[in-house]
Amino acid sequence: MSAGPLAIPSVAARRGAARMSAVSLALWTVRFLVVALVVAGTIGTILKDRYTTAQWFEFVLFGLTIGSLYAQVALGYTMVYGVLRLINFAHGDIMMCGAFAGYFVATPLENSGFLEVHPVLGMAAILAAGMVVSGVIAVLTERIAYRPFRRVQGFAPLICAFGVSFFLEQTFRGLFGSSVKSYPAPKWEGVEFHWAGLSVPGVDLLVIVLAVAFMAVLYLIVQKTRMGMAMRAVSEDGEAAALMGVDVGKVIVFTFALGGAMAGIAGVFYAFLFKQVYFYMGFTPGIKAFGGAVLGGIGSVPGAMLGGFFLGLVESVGPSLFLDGIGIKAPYELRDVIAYTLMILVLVFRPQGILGEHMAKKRA
Amino acid sequence: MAEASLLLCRRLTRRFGGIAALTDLDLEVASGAIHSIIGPNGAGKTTVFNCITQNLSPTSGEVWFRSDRIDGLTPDRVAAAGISRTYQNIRLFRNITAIENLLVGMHLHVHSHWWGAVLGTPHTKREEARAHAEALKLLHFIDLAGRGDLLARNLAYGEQRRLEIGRALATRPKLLLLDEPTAGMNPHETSRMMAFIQRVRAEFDITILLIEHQMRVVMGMSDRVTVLDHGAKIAEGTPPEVQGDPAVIEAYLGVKSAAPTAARDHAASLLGAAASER
Amino acid sequence: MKTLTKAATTGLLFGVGGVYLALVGLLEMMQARPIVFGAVNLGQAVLALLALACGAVAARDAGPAFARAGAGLLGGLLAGALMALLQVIVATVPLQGMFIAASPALRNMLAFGFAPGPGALAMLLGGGIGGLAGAVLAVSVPSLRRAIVAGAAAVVIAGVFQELIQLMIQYEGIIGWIRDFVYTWQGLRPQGAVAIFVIAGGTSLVLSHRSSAGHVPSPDQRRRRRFISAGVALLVLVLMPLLAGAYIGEVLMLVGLYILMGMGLNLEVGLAGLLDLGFVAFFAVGAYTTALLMSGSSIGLLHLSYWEAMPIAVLVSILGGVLFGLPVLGVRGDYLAVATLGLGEIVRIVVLSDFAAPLLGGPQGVLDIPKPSIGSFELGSPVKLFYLTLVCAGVAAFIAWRLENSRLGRAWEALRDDEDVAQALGVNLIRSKLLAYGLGAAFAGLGGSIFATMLGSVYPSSFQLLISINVLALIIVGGMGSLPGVVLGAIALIGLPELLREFGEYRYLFYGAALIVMMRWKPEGLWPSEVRSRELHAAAGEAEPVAAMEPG
Amino acid sequence: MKTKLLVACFGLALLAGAWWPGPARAATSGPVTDPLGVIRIPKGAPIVIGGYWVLSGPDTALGLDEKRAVEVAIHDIGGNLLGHPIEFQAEDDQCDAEGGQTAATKLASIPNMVIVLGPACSSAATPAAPILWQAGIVDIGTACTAPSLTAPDRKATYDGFVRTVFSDNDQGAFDAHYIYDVLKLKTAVAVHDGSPYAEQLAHVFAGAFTQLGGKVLSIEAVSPTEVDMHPVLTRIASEKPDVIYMPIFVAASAQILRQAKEIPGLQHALIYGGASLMAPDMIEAAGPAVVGFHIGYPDVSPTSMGKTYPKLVSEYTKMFGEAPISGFHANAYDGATLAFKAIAAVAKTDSAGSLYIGRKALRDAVFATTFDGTSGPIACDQYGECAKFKGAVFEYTNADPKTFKIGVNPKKIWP
Repeated sequence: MSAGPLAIPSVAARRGAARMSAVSLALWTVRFLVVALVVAGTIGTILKDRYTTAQWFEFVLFGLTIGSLYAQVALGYTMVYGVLRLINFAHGDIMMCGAFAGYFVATPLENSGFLEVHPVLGMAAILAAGMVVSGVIAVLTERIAYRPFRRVQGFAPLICAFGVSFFLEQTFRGLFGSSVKSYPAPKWEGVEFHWAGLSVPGVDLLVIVLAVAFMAVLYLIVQKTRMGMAMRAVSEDGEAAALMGVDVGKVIVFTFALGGAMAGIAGVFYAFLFKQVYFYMGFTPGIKAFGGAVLGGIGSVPGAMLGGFFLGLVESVGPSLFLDGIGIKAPYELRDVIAYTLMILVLVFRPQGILGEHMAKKRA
Repeated sequence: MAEASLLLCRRLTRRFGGIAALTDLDLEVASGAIHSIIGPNGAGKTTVFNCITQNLSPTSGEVWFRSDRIDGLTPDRVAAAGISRTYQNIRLFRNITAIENLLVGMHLHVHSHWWGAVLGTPHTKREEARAHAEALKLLHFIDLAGRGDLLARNLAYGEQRRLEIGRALATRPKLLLLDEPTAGMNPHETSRMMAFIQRVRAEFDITILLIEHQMRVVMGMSDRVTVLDHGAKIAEGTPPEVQGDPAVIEAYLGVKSAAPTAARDHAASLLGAAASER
Repeated sequence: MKTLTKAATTGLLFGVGGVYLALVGLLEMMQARPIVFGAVNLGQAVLALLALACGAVAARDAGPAFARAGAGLLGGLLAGALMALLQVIVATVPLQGMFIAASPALRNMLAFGFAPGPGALAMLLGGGIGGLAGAVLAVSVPSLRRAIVAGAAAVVIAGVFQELIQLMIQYEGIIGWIRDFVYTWQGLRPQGAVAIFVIAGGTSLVLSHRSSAGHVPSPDQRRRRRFISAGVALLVLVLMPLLAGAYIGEVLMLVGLYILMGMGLNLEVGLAGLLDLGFVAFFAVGAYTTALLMSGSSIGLLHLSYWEAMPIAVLVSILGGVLFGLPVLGVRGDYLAVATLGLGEIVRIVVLSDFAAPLLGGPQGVLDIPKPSIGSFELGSPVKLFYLTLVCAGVAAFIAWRLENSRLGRAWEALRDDEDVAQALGVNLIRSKLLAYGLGAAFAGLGGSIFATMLGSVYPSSFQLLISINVLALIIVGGMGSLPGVVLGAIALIGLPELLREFGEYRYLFYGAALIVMMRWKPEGLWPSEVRSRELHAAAGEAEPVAAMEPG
Repeated sequence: MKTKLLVACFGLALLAGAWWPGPARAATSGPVTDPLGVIRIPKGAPIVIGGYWVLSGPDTALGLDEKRAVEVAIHDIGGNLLGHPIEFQAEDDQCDAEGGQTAATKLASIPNMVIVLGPACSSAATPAAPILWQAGIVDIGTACTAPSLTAPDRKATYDGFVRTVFSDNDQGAFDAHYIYDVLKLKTAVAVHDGSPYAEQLAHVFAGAFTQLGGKVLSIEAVSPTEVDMHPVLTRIASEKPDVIYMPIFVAASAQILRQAKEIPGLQHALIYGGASLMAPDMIEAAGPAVVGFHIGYPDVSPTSMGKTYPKLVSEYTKMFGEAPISGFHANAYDGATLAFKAIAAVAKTDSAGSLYIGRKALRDAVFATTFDGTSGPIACDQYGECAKFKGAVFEYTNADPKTFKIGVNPKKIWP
């Protein structure tokens, strides 16, 4: 396994081996394969000419819609990672909590007809419920499960986050049952817009626009308010910020509340789009949103938004664009594979993401 | 290349983003010497270490060790070539015992395969016994006999420093890089550490490259001193030579070379002996 | 005043805990499992336990005995009040549309069968009495307290696992007579419960008297005692399926499989510090390789026998582990966890997909996998396969133990603590990490291989992310890096839930809670790995002069 | 030294364990001789009957419905058989292979287990049936429809397995026939969700539809928890099918129904689902989009079911406070009836009042018994297929979950 120091092979051979080790060869093979696959698939699809322009437009639109939700959830990951260097694995489940809260407000509102008559007020109430419940649960989670680990290195916080994720999911299953609950569908959301032969469902448009608006508000909070600035300072260097008189504990609570509220909004939108609420709904979107956060550069707020949108887009367009072209049957079955692959590629090849600085090493 | 020099850095440069931590450094360490690197905070001293051991790959420049070029190798190959180091903020394997830390250091010199360990072959057993005996000797040498079964994190500060040096020695290096071995020590402990370092050189017959802040240590035991400032070498020579160098005084006091003699004298005395007050 | 506040807070907290248990549906489910047939069920026992614990905690450091009793009473009353309130609300407000567990059955249980009003009063009183009793118990003589707790625990175990115990004592004669005295077919008899309580409590009393007269055991003695008890536990494990039959064999077989996987993941996580959440992929590789090599169905490849297929499966798993590890070599810490999670999911989805179906069978899986046989002796039943698993787990444990104490094991531990430093000391990161992935995968692949032949069929749905989580949870609960911890964790997290099947839906609730609780209060696990003493183990000879140690 | 001793003990015990003789099969007991063993039930002791279905998780309704039907069957014969009380012990198989194996092992280890009913899922039945048969116990499947379980080339280890439910082959052929011959629709896309049931049925349908002359444009797959169906539907729309055939489960099919309305080019395609979508949950989950949705299902209208079906439904409703919650209760009821009839046919009582049942004899009796069941005539062929598929097509007509009633909403539209 190891040679004594005197038995070193010739310099040239060693240098060659170091520069082009088996590992980097393997990694280059991976890169090459992925690029080849994407290019071949794209060319194949273009040659097949199976989809119309309108259909491509739809792939993009639906991708952006789900991407806007990933982006909102990704924000929570990114902010928490920034201040605590912790992957809050339960964040997807916090989104689920918001969706449930929204459901228990939306259903009576719809049944009483209020939501039909006053869409704006009704939506505001539903969103508020989602925000508050998710925010409160996020803060409680921090208090109970994460605070004791603030100074702990290693796996403990991440494993605890796993525990929280299970606990939240199973608690909601126990409380509200494992059946899929159906979100109300007020009549006004069935509107469709038509333009130049393309049709846009009103809900999708509403979700994208509102999501972007809420994210803009969050961006302003982070950039302009005292608390937001304190948060960025803690992200940058927690100890220095503490020395400058920033109350780190308060900042962390604020971060969780903000991220939780954002996830709550995402949960309500998610439920409005897909009309389903159940206890396990947050897990997969949560992981994907984390992928989005990594993609954009974890720790960076604009990065998370960008990454979320990008992930949604690739997931929606990818199977048709890349996989269809190389003749894979039932490509949408492999949709999650595309999302996970993208996430792993970023983690392996560019852990700092599109916009982020290199944070991956700070914790390790 | 001179026959006597063990390590040679040529035009070594390292940039972080746009900032140069190290610019065109030429460094030559003579075989058997104690060679110190000094300089104000942020002068790029630890970066030199990282670029030698390849924890950081240099942006440009070359590093030669004995007759081999070692930049571009992975750190474990650098260790195999015969360079070992300690860290400014002690980096022991905290969750294993002291003696196991030493055994990890012997990794390169225990010749056994994992399947040999699984099967319990006589060869493996022999190797383990040999490594064990060697570790015990080393433990004795670093004055930790009887404390070997304590977890590294439970050792006292000075013991941790010595254990880290012991671990580095366990790799049987030709060149030992010590990054501020006396940091955080009182004068008494510092003296003991100095004696210990001398003993290391004598007993193991190795070359030592030292980063140090305490001038008493540097001036008291170095054969040669290199002074860095802002990532560049500003002076090099024997301790007395360096002590008198105006550029060095300027770097330490931030005064122009045309400064009054009094200030220069003050600086020289500071560099020379002031540290002994600590 | 402070005592009062503390007692009140404790009471409220326990009350909230009780309300949580009720609304999440656990209490009602526990009610269905009798402890003493016709008298006490598990739900009531848990309520009582809550009240007692509440009283005991409220009374802690409350000063003089009467103050303690008062604190316990107050805490219990408050907890009872919350539960009573819940009962009244469930009775008056139709909550079940929202909380599915808020059923009339639950209300009835919380009211002890009375109408809402008297029921609330009963709960309040019950809480108070329980709290008081808990406080009294907390201040009573330790040996007495221990005896009562031991007796009660014995009764609960004998009652809750009555089905199982009865299966084990299906004999005539004296055992039959004892069985009929203690049990009816449906559960524990009251007379049996009393007998068990007295025997267990009495034993505890006698033991505590003896040990109080004795001495504190030395570390060496303790180690020997541990060693012996581990040996006894192992023997029991070996003999248990013979005495208790196929079902216990089946449960133990599952435990054995998880021990095998736990040993593998322990190499990766516990020793090398590589947090791998895609571990199930190796299990799948082992299972599918075995299945494809052995299956008699149309997608079977070679129709090998098990003894030929198993080594190939293990080799393929190792290869899988190395390929899996290659891309993520440079990914560290939390990022590694997420990357491996993604990899594991990719493997599952691809196995399930239509794209790979011509090779792997897609959702229909691979059927018709024969059982292993030695000569003409077929290892057909779960009990026989359990012995195969046990042997494999034993071999795995041996390998893991030897590795742990080897050069490679030390390199792993170094890598876990500080990757950069380990590398600077000459540890080849790539090689060490790939060995960790490969060897970990070997164990999981072996487990998968046994799994395939045990079921005789392999479906993609068996390789969910939850398997990875189960394995991770068991090594964390058991104690990271500790081999006995793996065994203990597997028994606690896999065996126990399998015996309490009706609580299956709550399994992951317990897991979640267990992970949080363990990380907060006992991060080293139930059976932590021991610090190896090397210096003392060596012949304590004088160290020779160091100068003799020539470098190079 | 001590270690070695321990290891030696361990090894010895292991050897002893592996070669410990299994329970000897008493060939003769009382008045009965049987090659597989005889069950002796003393006077007054219960006849133990086992069952295993999915009783937890998302498919609970499927299994619970069948378990309840067996309880109705036991209730209907007064809880007694040949003067012995019936003790019914049901286990949860979680609808997967491991669960099936564990449940079967547990049932097989219960002393004097006479016969076992269930399961609902083929993936559970595949490992479970051989385990039960190895213990000499007959297993009557009540909703597991995989063709392989009763295929002519099935292994001898499945000799003890019969089922009172039809095979997927029949369902798929029926659906293809209806769509191609009755509706005259020529192109289809089949969608499955990766479950063994749906995947099998999608492929059986595709085969049958192609054979009839139709064209299957593609077989797509989604994941059962997928919510965003837009992209896959857009893809399907590019193929312009007349029919989307999706024998999948409630959550995913509700998404497809809803989102297909938003996809240009799919608004007019017929969406046709499988038997698992006959549930009030379906209406709730799909909302208004459910109207017009077709499903192929066993014909449970009183006119085509056995004469006793209405009685089963009313009894079921009386006992459990709600109408049957899923589709295979009649099959389960028939399975229980088959078991009782077979036991009654072979059991012998001695002078002391003890009951003796030969295991091989019981198996043969199950295969030989024929009767008119609530789901139709029951008569097993030599591979254990005891029921014939009699299908119907239903259409949802109302989006209010409260109106769910099999035969009303969804309404039977064919034949």
